[in-house]
Amino acid sequence: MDLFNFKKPEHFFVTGEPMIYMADVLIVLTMLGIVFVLTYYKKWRWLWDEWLTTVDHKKIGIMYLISAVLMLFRGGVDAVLMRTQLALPNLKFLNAQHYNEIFTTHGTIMIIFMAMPFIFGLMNIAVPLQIGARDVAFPALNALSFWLFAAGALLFNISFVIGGSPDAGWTSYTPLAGNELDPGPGENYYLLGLQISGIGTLMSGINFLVTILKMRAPGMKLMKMPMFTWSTLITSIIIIFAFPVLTVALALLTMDRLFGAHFFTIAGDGMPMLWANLFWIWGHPEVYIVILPAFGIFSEVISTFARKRLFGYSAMVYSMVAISALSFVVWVHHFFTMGSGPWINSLFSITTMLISIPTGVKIFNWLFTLYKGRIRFTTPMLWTLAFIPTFLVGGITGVMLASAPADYQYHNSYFLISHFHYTLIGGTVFACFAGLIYWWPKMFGFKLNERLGKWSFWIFIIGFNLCFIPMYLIGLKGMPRRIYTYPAGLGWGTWNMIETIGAYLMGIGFAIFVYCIIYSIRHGERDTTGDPWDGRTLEWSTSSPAPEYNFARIPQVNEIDAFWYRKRNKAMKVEESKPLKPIHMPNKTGLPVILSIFMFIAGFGFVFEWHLIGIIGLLGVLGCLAWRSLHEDKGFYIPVDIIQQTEAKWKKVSARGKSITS
Amino acid sequence: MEHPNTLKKHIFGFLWSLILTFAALLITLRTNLPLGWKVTIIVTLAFFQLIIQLLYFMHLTEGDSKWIQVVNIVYGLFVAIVTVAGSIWIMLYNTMTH
Amino acid sequence: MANPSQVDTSKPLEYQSEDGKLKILGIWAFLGAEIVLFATLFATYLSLHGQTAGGPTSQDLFEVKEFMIETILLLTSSFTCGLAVMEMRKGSKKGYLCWMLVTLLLGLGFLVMEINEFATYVSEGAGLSRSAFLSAFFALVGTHGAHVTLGIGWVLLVLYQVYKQGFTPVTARKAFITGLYWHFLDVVWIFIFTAVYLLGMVS
Amino acid sequence: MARGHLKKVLSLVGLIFLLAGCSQVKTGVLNPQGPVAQKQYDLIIWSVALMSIIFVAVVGIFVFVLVKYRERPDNLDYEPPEQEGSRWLEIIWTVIPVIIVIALAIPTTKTTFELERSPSPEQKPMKIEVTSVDWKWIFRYPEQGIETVNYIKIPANVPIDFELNAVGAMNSFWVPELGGQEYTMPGMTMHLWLEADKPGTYLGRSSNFSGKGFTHMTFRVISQEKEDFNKWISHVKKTAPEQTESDYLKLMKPGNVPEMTYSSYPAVFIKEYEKQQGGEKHHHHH
Repeated sequence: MDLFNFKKPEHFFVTGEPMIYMADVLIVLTMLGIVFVLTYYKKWRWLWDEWLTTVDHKKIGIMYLISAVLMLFRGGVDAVLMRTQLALPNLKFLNAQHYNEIFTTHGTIMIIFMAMPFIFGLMNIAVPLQIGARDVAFPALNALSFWLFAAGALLFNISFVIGGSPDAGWTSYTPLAGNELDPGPGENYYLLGLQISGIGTLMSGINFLVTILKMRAPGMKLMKMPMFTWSTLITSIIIIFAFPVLTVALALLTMDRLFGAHFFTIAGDGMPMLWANLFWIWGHPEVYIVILPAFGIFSEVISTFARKRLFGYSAMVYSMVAISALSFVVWVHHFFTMGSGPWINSLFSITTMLISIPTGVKIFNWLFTLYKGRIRFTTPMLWTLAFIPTFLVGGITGVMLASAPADYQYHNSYFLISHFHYTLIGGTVFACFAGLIYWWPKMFGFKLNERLGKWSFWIFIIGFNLCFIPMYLIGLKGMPRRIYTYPAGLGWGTWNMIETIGAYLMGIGFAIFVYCIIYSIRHGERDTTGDPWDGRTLEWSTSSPAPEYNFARIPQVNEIDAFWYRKRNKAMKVEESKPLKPIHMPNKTGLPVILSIFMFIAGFGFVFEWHLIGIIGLLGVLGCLAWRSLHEDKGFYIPVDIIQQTEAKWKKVSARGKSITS
Repeated sequence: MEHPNTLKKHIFGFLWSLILTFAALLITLRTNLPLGWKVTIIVTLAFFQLIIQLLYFMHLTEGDSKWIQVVNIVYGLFVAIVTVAGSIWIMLYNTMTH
Repeated sequence: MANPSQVDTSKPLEYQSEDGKLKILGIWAFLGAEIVLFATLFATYLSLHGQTAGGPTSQDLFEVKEFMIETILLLTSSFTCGLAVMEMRKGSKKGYLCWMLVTLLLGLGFLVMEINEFATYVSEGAGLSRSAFLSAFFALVGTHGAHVTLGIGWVLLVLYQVYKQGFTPVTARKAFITGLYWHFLDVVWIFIFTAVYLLGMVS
Repeated sequence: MARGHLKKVLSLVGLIFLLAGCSQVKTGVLNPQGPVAQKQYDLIIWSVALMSIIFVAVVGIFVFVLVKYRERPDNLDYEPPEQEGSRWLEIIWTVIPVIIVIALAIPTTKTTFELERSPSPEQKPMKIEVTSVDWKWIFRYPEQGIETVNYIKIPANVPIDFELNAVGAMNSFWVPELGGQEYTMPGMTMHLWLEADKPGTYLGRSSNFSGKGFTHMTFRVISQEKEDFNKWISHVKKTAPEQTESDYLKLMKPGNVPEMTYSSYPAVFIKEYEKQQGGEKHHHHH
């Protein structure tokens, strides 16, 4: 290890492709634009005070969501580029190297930098409000989680223009991802970007675990929690016990690449398969980390728009607990064909199939929540309803894949690709749309336009099925994943064309959704009541957007769907007669941003093997931690008169709103 | 429950940890047991030490959240054992069965 | 963040404030994650133990006397750390500071021995990049050593605060949490002692 | 007997689902040309059949509730009942999936073990050594002493024991019409049994991403009658060039190459070289 090595890599700035130059120009213009707008409107102070240093879970949630939508755009562009290249046999739109980079960044970004922050955004928005808390257990740590995620995402994304993108697939299998076969900064970006954001994820897991276990409103026993809160709790547990495996796996491969260790190399007797093993010990639970919160969101939406409490609440909870335990004992099904013997393959086949049982229980409970309901087809409900048959297809093909001997035929083919897109898009992405639209009024105080939302929904759904149903077929026809082109005459051409059309439709659906947001900012229906959907859980009992302190008085809970029962029993007045008290809140802090900047510097240094810079970054991180240890945040109090003013303002508008509508 | 950590308990815990450590050492180096037995015994002794530390030094069963703490550690150990045993099985013994 | 005005004086100082309870539970969850982190390193080490690439094996390298002294140092430090927390609960600042200093000295002794051990191996040509076995050895034992190093720094910060401010719900909570962390490192070492050193002597 | 009957009926249902709306699907996995692929095909169809039960049930209930319980202008004053759940229903939709999982797990386990053995144990097997190199396939016939690159000829109705190795990245050896795939890994020898029922040409390829040239890492598998195969062997022996050490080293360089044929190969040299590339081989206890 040479501390003073500042060797410039062969290509510091990525060159050669017109698309990359275009991206370069766009990035520079966008950055200049942002700087100009902030300076011209004198908004730097506002940015720092209101956003960069905030510890408010609602604002952190919004920042997660903005990042996630941006990353959805980036990952989606990757997908559309891939589909364009595969539309016809023998196309030369992308070359092999470029295609390899694009599918690698597509997968990594969608899982780590899109699905995860989207889910975390919604958790941040909804969970403290659902349990009647003022904030999360550790607000500053929550901000740090976000900023570490942002630093990791930024680091990963700049690989596109500086140094070159990773190109060994999002699974980054060794020995391909080792130094020998894949030198240069690309894979380092993958390792360090994931590492930095992964640390943030782990801290979020701990934060939400403690928040949900210790900060619920009085009377809210565990079995009275809203289902989204339950799913967040279970997800947090999986995060806490799965993410350290990723941390270690990434660190070991980093040591292989940067410091000449031999964990996964052929030289020095390392074992390439060990990477696959460790990666999937984390990777399979990771799938449930992004799908369980989705289940939670669907549960909330279904029960709200069917006007019925969730059917089989306790079975829903137990099935999630079962899934969380099973998720740790199925990982080998990702590499049945890697020489594991028949005993191992049989055992992991069976454990994998077992997961379908609690999942099936959940599906039937949702169906019976709808049964005898009064179903309103709002946009969030449409996404949720679409989820049921879509996820069903993903689920049953999952059981088919679980059968090891059959998997020898599906593995690495488009059949597999279609399967996990049916679960991850049909589960997680649909839930992200459903949850975003559902909680949108709670975040911003107005609803998204329903008509545009429905257009975007239908176009996306049609596109999705056009894109992925044929993939099952061409998988069975022998088309493997990750090939950048294919010859004519194999019977793949027509189907690929249909898939590409589907992908473009999904892109159009997304574009309409973005337009829907822009349109609704001006024309969206204002939510004056705080309860635009006739909701059931506590987040709808406070104003939209919720005040800084969430609840003027911490609510008392007696039932599942606490707010619904309070509305039925007209218990609002009782609640409001209690006296107000000053509310204790945490202070803003710039430390999370600063620490994350140091982390970014460290990551960037190690990506280029400029170890001195890496170490300086790490020392900065340690310094920040020590500073924090010596400066305990004592918080501050919001006085009663301020609370009264805030509440009175909302009540007045709300009353006016009610008199207009009724 | 609130103040279980008397001096006596600490000394008790310390002595046990020393005894278990030396027992493991002697069993490993000074007996002729088959390797499988040695491994089983000393790993068991290590788990005993773990329990002693958790109960006598770390006050695992103390505070409002004692059940959460216990479940947390048990779940952690479950994942740890699955990870270690599963990896060894998959990496070293996977095709030895036939 | 919890309201500091809710205080329950029937509990030990570190549990009295809501905030203290939250943070102690948070650290337990963190230790749960650490269990899995070390388990992954153990899984790696045990998978790669035989992969020596013709280089030195564990039997060639390990010295019983050395690792026994390291073990005793760390076990004793865990004991004295426990005594320190006991003194804290009695409200004795001096008792806490004294026992914690002893703990730190023992920890430092352990660290010096470990660094010495590593340096010896490296000088014998048995460094990180010699073989998969050695990579895994340094990763596992080194990660533990790094934890001890960080632990020493962390404890020093807390000692300073206790020395300056005495015991408040905040400093008591910090002292308790660093104590938990220190005991945890001892637990991890017991497994390193068993799975790395003892097993390394016989297989 | 009864179960066999049920299996047939369900298979039919499954097939209809799979084939609905597409006419020329019979290639690849759905066109099994040997006993291994046939076993996997049967298992696939059986699983599709089982899964269609679930699919029909869920979609049926789903459409029914959506139509029946949608909000209409005439039911706006309908207030849904508060149901906690139903013990009996819960038991039903736990037990039926358990039965389905058992019905799939048993043939899965059976087939998993069967695929480890020769598909035609009464036949004398033939051995072919497969090495994936960035980005080509090298096939050696140890019994015949010849080597081919990017294609193989095999005798029909003879079980082939493929011994899989890799130099460089991991790949996966897959001939869909003859059977499922297995990874080729450096430093870890693995085995795959395949057999062709009749003469024919099938497309094989790497299905595990291995870098720039991965897409073109395909090979042909030509199955012939035994006499034709033997004729081919003696023809190769007579006419094809011998492989020299430098020919071999040239093959080791990354890149795609056309099909090639050699009448011999430098076995000792190769063994040394691959050992050096692959490190100490671990666990191959077949």
